[in-house]
Amino acid sequence: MSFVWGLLYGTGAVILIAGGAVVGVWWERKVSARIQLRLGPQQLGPAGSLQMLADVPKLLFKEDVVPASADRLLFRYAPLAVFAPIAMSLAVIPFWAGWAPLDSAAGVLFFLAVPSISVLGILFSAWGSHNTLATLGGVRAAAQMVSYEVPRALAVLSVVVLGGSLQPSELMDAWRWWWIPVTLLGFGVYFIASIAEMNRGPFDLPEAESELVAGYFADYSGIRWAVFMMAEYGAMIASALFGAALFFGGFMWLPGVAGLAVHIGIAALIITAVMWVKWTFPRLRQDQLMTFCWTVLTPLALVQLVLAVVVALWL
Amino acid sequence: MSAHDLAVASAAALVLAGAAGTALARSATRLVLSLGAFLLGVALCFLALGSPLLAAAQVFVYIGGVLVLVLFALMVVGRGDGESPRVESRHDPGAALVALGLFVVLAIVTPKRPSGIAPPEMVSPLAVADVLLGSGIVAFELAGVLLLAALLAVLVIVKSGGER
Amino acid sequence: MSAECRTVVNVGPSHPSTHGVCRVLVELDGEIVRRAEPIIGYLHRGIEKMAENRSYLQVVPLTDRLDYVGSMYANWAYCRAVERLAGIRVPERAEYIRVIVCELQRIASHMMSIGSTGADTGAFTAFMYAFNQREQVVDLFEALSGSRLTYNYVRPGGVGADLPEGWVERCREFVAQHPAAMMEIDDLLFGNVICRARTKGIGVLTPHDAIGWGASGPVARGSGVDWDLRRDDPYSVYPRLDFTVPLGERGDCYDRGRVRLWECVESCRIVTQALDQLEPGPVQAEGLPRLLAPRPGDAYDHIESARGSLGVYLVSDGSVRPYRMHVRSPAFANLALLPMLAEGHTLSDLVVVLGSLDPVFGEVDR
Amino acid sequence: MTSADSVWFVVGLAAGPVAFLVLLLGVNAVLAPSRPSALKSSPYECGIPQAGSPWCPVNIRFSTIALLFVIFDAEAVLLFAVASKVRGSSAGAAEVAVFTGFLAVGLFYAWRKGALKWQA
Amino acid sequence: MAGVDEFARALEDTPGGGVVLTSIDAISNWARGHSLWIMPMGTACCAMELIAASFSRFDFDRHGSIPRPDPRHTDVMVVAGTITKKMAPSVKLLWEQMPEPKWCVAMGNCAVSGGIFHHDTYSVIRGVDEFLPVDVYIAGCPPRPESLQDGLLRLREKVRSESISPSRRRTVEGLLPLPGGEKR
Amino acid sequence: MAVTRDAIVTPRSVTNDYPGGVAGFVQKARSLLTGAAITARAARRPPVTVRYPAEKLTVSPRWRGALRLRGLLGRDGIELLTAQSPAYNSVIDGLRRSERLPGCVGNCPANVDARGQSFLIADDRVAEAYELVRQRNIMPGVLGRICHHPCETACRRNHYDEPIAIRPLHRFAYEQFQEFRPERLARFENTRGKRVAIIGSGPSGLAAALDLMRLGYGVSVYEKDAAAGGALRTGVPAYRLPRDVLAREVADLVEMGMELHCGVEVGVQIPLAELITRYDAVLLAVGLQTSRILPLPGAEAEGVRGALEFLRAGNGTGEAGVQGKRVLVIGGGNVAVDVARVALRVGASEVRLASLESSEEVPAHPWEIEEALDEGVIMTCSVGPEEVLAEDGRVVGMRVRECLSVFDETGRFAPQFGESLTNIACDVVVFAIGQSAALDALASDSDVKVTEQGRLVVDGSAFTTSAEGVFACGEVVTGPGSAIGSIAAGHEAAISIHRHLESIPVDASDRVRRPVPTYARYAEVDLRLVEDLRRRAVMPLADAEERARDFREVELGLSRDHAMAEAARCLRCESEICVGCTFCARTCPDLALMVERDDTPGARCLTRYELDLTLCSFCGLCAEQCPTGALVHTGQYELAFYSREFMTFDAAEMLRDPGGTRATGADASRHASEGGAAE
Amino acid sequence: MTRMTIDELREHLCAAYPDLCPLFSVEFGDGVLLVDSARLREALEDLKELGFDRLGMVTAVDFGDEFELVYRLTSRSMRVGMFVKARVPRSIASVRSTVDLWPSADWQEREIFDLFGIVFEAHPDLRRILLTDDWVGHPLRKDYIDDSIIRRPDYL
Repeated sequence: MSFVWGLLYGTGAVILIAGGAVVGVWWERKVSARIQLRLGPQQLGPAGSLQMLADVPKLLFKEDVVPASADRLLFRYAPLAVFAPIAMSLAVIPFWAGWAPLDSAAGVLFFLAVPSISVLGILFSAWGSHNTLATLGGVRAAAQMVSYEVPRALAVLSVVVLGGSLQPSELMDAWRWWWIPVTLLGFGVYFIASIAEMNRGPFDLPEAESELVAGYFADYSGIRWAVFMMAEYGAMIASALFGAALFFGGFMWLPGVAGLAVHIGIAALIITAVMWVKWTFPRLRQDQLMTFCWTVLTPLALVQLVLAVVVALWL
Repeated sequence: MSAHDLAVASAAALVLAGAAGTALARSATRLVLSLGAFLLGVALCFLALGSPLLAAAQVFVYIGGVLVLVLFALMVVGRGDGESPRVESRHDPGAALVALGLFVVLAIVTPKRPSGIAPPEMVSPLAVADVLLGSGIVAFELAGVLLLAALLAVLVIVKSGGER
Repeated sequence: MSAECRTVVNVGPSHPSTHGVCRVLVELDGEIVRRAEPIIGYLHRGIEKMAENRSYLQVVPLTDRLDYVGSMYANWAYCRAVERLAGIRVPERAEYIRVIVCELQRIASHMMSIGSTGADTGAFTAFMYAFNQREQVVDLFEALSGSRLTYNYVRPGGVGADLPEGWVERCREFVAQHPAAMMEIDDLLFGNVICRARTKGIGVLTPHDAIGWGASGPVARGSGVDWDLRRDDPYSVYPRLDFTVPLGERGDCYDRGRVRLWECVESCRIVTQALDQLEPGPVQAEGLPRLLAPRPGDAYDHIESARGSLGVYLVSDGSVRPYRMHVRSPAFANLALLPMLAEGHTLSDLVVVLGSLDPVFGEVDR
Repeated sequence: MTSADSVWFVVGLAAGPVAFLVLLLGVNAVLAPSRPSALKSSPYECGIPQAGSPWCPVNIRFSTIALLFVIFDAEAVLLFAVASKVRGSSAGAAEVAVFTGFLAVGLFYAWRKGALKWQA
Repeated sequence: MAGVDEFARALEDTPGGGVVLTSIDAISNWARGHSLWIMPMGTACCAMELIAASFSRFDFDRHGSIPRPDPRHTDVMVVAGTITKKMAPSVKLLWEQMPEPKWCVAMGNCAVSGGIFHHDTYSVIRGVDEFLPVDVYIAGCPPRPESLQDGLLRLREKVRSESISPSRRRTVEGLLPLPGGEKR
Repeated sequence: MAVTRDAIVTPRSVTNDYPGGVAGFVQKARSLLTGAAITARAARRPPVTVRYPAEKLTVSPRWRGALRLRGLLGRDGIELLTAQSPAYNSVIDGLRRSERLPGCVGNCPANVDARGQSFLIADDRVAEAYELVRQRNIMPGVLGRICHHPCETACRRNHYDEPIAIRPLHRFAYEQFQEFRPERLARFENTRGKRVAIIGSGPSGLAAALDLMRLGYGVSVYEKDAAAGGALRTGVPAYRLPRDVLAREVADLVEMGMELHCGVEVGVQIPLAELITRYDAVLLAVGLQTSRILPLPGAEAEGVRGALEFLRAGNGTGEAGVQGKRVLVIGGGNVAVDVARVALRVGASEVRLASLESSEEVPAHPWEIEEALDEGVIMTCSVGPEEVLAEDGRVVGMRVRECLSVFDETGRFAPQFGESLTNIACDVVVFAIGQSAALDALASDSDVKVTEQGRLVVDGSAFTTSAEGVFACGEVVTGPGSAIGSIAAGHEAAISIHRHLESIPVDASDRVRRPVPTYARYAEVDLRLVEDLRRRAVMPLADAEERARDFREVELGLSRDHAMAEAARCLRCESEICVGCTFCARTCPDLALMVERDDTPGARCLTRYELDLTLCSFCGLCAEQCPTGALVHTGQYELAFYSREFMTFDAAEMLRDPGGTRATGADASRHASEGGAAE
Repeated sequence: MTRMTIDELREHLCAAYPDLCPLFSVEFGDGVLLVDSARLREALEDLKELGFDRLGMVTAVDFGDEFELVYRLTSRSMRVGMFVKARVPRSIASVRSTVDLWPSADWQEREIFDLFGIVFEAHPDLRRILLTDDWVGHPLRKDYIDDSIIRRPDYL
């Protein structure tokens, strides 16, 4: 029975991600267009909102090329390994008071742990492509994703310290509005580290268009490539929703559906901010990225942790 | 066979399959893949045995960290001719013998648990924390020191790497 | 162990950051470039050979296609060589118009280069902003010549047509807003901490190397080589115009990019002055036959293009076609610096260095 | 939720996306054209046949990054394990602080040594 | 893979399959036509207009066309600029690396026929249709971004005539671009 | 952004670094916020994207889109314009007031329609051509011989090879016209009942007469000499203008209704005041009668003569009293050359021309000098007259001073003389350095004022004198000039009189613009490359040795074939109809244009006109080169094709008006929905 | 600092290297030193010593039996540019490289080698640069024949 539930939630997560990606890509194209003084998609639907409905079927009807020299097994199924964990991670996000799809006792850790499987997927895809650019991109991606996991985890940890529980629902029950100023620094670290985790600008080195053309998915075409893109958007959605819940209380502000709307609203703002950042800043270099992680972000996360521990003493 | 048993058995099967794959893999990528399956199986085992914290930690540290490290290590030592890195398993019968012996010993030593009893309760992270901060405090702090030592070791490696 | 096997990777010929069809064969040690060898010629179209079979006027459209980011320069350099060869005196108004269009062209060209610094480092939006400025210049040129890119405007003996009505006002409007827009791009790009980190100390060119390798234009000036043909080998009406030549100190990508940025501001000043001094008059030397047949001999003339000193060497045998045309392309000389500048930096820096040299392959390969 | 349930739940959770993707790939396999050729299945490298092997050794720094990560990962996991006890407990807080302190010191030391600088 | 051809043939043999085929065609052609991602094979002058086309002023994103430098992700190769003998193998390789279905637009006269470099030169390929199947030719030197836009809209019309079934593909009549004139 | 341009000052060094420590960190952080603020601000600005079809980027008059032919000679129902057709007249009238004036017409003071002439001759309609020319140039037969043809200097063909022989074609037209003369000459009636007296029958007077007759006035011309023609008769040597030609042209005018009173000197035989009362208007076109003679020492000696007197004597009687004498002509103008050549013909033993200007600057027309030198005239340049050497009151020579330069930097006449002096031996000195009017007798009894210098007081644009109803034109107003200039003045004066009589207000815009290009040639056209077909017809000349002995005509006139071919060379500039000159195809760097034509006279037309769009580089040279303006770039640039075959446009395609572009034109509605008019 | 005139350059050159002086001429306003190919290297070395620190352009012209090599030198200190020309016979088209004097000659000499087939001795890396490595012939030679060339008809 629980398998069926799991399957249901898993499929729901996929649909959420797919729908989110459709809206998100459109939104990103619009946001970037406005920032760049453009119009963005115009033709299909109002303000081009149905543009993705053309893009997705097109990718679906696109030939699926597998390079001859590629490791066919890795190449074919690496997108699954990238996408599935991210979809799974959505299951522990609390959307409702006292409820999360997988309200595990170690839910918060689950959220951090499971997507790290997709690092492996990226490495496999890169290596499996047997392509120099892809390999470079994949290695960059892996190094970056594992590195930024540390400050991200520490930032989340500070909320856990305040909440005293790893269980999402319990954590949310304990959430109070004044945590926002206390964990603001943590949110900053979480925000930046999440951008790096989802390989978006200014940390989009693995797929850096100006250097590696497309990075680890250079040789992927059609729907498999779309899966990578969906994973990217999925990671963005998951991070935004999780961050909105943990650092901004998510649904806690209003009861019921209104709360859910607030939660999604905050997440949408975070996503917009991610896009804003991407379309504003240049890209870091690999060494700067690493140095930034270890010498700025990690210490800041530690500072936040200490702060949270100090505050937690009074609880 | 209860649902619980089935879960454990499935996880164990994954572990065994992964282990076998790791032992028999010819190419490095398959080896890592098998290792991943093995580690995932262990995580599922932990979950099935009622410790989600341990399961998550297993995934976090081993799959997200150690496995990547292994993959990197494979890439670092990759052969210069650009061939797919191959694993030179000699499949020593002696080693197999030792492994088999170990298995037998473990099978004997491990206390038997009768099938059909209720699955264990979920272990709360709070309980783990209690243990770690209670009786396990020394071990906990020792782990911290150990990690510090490891960090310094890494620095040494980095330094020597930098020199080269 | 990593010393013996280096990753060899091709950047280009079809790569978003090679600014055209350049191929750089890169040997990587990890991410670090140990050797970068530019392989050029992917756009070698044999323009020098073609010029030998075309009349002097028919060569002008060919020169448009040399430096397609700044067609006016090649037009002008070629026309100067022809004028020198045939002894043509250009009306003053035409000289002013040439200065105006070429300074606008400098802005347009530098916008491309500055913008692509942004694109190379991943700040695509800055590229868009820069390109919007470029589009305005292109609009002006379009009103002038009828074409957006290959203007065929500067001709032997003058310019193709007089300024259309209202053009001067539009031009003034543009140069009035441009410096402020440049400051915005400066804030967005060269003021940005990430961009500085990406460009400072990258691809350092010493003044000694700059001279020895024949670098010119912003590439040389970024290294502090104070050499600008507009001032040091004055031609046309430049002696009557007041402008500063901005210089860099370090010779890194940052300085090169910022030299370009400030040159745009200076170009605005020059254009304003030239517009003030512009007086009515003919724009074409009269009495030029359609088929010029200069005396036998050779002539060389150069101008300061957006990329450096662009020279055209013409040999005439007295017929209506050039006997030989050679284009001394600044981008060609600048690109030769790439292996030296990129070595030891990472692959990411390679594209920034390449972008900061601002090669245009129509001109490099000819 | 029992432990077994959670196993099946997680498995189901994984099966959902996988099933969805397999469905997509299946549709793709049926509806998308497929005209493989030798050139098409050569790896992309900016329009030139691949110059060198992509599987050359990567920089050793990547391994050290991974090593560092494993250390901090382990630390983070241990911290997660005890984090829930910090709230309102000065002892727990102290334990955590000491534990974090070790690593902060290590990190600071490494930083000062310049080991965190990724020398390009 | 079994591929789409057999699937289409099977559908055609099935009663009522034609309707399904038609609707699949309609969906795919609509989707493909409105999502023409560009592989910018820009080599020379025309590349500048290709860049301009996707930038603020002309913004091809309006039509759903975005440039992607990787051939694997794109549908239309826009060959913009002179193709030299040295460059041609690369263009060919990149074209081959694009997944089906794919289209080729020869933008600018150099790509159409060598244009200004048709005569007298030794190193230029006289038109990419010497080695690529060109779907739309755009005259101009370089064509303005509006011309490219027009070319892509024409390509969209051409895409509409395609079918997943080989027997249903139609050929498009050449169109004279002069407005007010009849098609020829 | 509130940054003004003045606030932005370029630094000498562009390098700048973050400060160290906290300040640097703050600056780094701030740079990120600044960037974010810039993009956020941009997002609030309206997009710069162009929206179709409502908006266009720029409207450039020079857009280089698809090429189009506006018209093609003799093809596809394009009406051939004839001199008689109102269409042609309106075209010409339009041209005369617009910028589309072809160079030849514009540069002609009288705006003679040389283009129309060439067209009609090439079409074998010579009589019409003659009549067309006569509209502005009253005596084509005369001017066809003596005109200094500024039209040819401005001929566009100069840029390609050699100009059209416009003047010889005038003459050719005149000669051919003689056949049709009886049937085509029509008499003008005095429809308005007003009469105008014209004093002087020189070119300007006759021009005014013809115009006034055409306008319906009665015209009486008073000439003091025995025959009409004025300076044409007395000044122009007969070897250039046979007298019978002049007489016949005048006779034509008389036949058309002009009253001619020869041998009547107004002011002597009839007072001017009487004419003023008898006629509604009087036009003074008396020209210049006396030559200036420099007041040098010895200028009173016998043998010092004025050019006009000399010419009058030489032309009139064939005897000027220089038989066997050495003649020195002072001056470098055309009159001086005429004098020199006449002197040769009346038997001077040696004729020397002494000009102030250097040989490059001599104001006389180069071809005149060339012919004179051929005939044996000796030229001495860069000398200024110093003193007439006389012995016993008879001229024995001339002392001249070296002249260093004639004009100063600004181009004003300010001769600089050197030190060296030379004596030139001669028996007769003829001063050809200028002329002046003799008006005292004429104006003495009327309100017409004459200045102390002997000039009329004239409003230069309206040609009115100080007396009501009295007008003046010609050289008496403008000073010495060309015949065609005088004719132009006559036309203007006729308009002025017409306005006066009909009380039409003067409108300055009615005046014809007269662009007079200065012509400095940098490089000669390389004629080696010009095939014979495109060469100018060479005017046959009488043998130099022989012609110098008498007053036979030097130029022999074009043959019919030559004239037809020559007329066909005309490019019909600015007429917007393709004449098949093929210069577009020749100029095209890419060989995108393929042009073939049939050159048979009468059937002359293009047989093929094709534009290969695949080769076109849109450089615009062809349209620029097009002399007629028939080949134009349109703003229609959306040129996408499914097949390369369709990219070649044939003549029919080239002629069709595309009517706008896809983005804005008639076809725009089709893309309106797709173009993204939303937002 | 003002620009040096041609006459000053001539004097300067004559003062430093009297034997080069007779080879100096002025063409279209540029100072030109026409040297024998044997003395080319020596002249260039002297000029470099004299202060010509930049080699702006190297190119060649095909004059039938001979190739003319054209060096464009610039001196920043004297603010003057000049040409050095030398002719080499077509049969032995070879000249000493100047890469060691001015590195900027590197690619330019490769280009001349590529397009004219003139060999530069002691050039560190003399390969084709613009054309493919397997190209046959040197296109900028006047007698270059390539079947793929479509001649533009002589149609002026």
